[in-house]
Amino acid sequence: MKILYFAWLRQKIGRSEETLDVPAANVAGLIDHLRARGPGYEAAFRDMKSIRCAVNQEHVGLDAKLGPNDEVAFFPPVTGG
Amino acid sequence: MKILYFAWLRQKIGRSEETLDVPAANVAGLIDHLRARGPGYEAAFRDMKSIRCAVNQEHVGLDAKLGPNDEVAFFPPVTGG
Amino acid sequence: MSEIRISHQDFDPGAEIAAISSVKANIGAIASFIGVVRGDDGLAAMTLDHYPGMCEREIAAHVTEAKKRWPILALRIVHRVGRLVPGERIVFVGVASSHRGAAFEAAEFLMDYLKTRAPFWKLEERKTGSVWVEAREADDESVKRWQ
Amino acid sequence: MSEIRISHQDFDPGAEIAAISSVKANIGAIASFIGVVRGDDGLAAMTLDHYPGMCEREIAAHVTEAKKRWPILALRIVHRVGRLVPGERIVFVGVASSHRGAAFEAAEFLMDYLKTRAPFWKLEERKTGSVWVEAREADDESVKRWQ
Repeated sequence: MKILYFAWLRQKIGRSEETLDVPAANVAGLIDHLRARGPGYEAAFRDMKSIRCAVNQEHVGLDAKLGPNDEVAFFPPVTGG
Repeated sequence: MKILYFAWLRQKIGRSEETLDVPAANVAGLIDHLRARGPGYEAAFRDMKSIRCAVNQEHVGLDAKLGPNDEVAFFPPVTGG
Repeated sequence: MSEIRISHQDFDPGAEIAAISSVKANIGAIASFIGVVRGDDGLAAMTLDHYPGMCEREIAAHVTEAKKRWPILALRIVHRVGRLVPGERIVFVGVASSHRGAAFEAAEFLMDYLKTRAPFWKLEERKTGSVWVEAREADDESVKRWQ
Repeated sequence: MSEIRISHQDFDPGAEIAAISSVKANIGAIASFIGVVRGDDGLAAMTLDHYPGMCEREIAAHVTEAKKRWPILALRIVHRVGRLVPGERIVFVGVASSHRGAAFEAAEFLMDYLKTRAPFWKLEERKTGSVWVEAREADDESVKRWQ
């Protein structure tokens, strides 16, 4: 699946997108998997209150199901332009 | 004095301005004098509820005093742009 | 910086906005409005008459009032006179301020004044003939809310 | 006719206004707004991040909402992203309608949304360093009044 990071998540993780083959059934599982990839990921996903997720450009919760061709995005709450 | 006419007063009187030497002490006296100048003037000054007057570009009433170098303007209530 | 211009000539909205956009470092918001002659109710043309000098002074008094109410950094009013046909621009109001609320409100305040109480006289041409528009009631709703 | 454009490039306010001015015969009012980066509070630069595709779709949903509330004849939103320094334009909103009230209100409604809840993330650069702006409270006053 394709994973996108925005704002300070992108900065902490050090990349804006990556394509991973993750055997996670839902968003919470994907986050657990990502946290294990290194200290940048761990720092990015430390405070889950500040993180929002979208699957295929629709806002979802942590229990949202994931498929292999999904586009998953993580970002902080929006701040306006 | 210089006398200006706007909107339908200008159309009824047939001119936009004229310079007259009128021995009128105030606006009401000037209007009496103008009415006597012809049917166009008479028609223009028939309904005084629809006429406003300015002397030297300030709104005034019918009792406003006039001097020989004043600029007097007659016009209907404004309608906005 | 404020300018009031009464003109027979058309104006360039982009040039008017540019003139109020760059005068102060703390400009954050530029609200502008363009009025256009509508032809959808059978209007063939309208002619705006005005009293040169007195017209500008009366509009300037309302600009002064707007500046008392809102922190305006730059302002420009262009109002056309003469004969205008549907599709032609009539009026431009642009207000620059630090914040959007002030810019929007001042522009709307000035437009409500210009459309209802500014010193113009309007002759409308229709198939049925030409008629000088009668003055509206002074308690027009759009003006009353500012009082 | 409505267009939403997210762009790294600057825009020409006059060209944007021209694009919404001449599409329909019954346009009588064009309200527009330009937001500019202010430098008066020590801001050196700001960088706007966005999610291409999702950003446009979310803004489009608010345009749909605005069209339900007001009789909009043409509408254009241009929002810049990337690094912007004080004095640079950030956003353009232009709304054409038959009457000024609808044009002003729809433009202000869209600007309140764009400034407070649109899907952008803002990094501010100051002498003291760079900080990602925290999300404002959802009950921001300027948005609440539309609800």
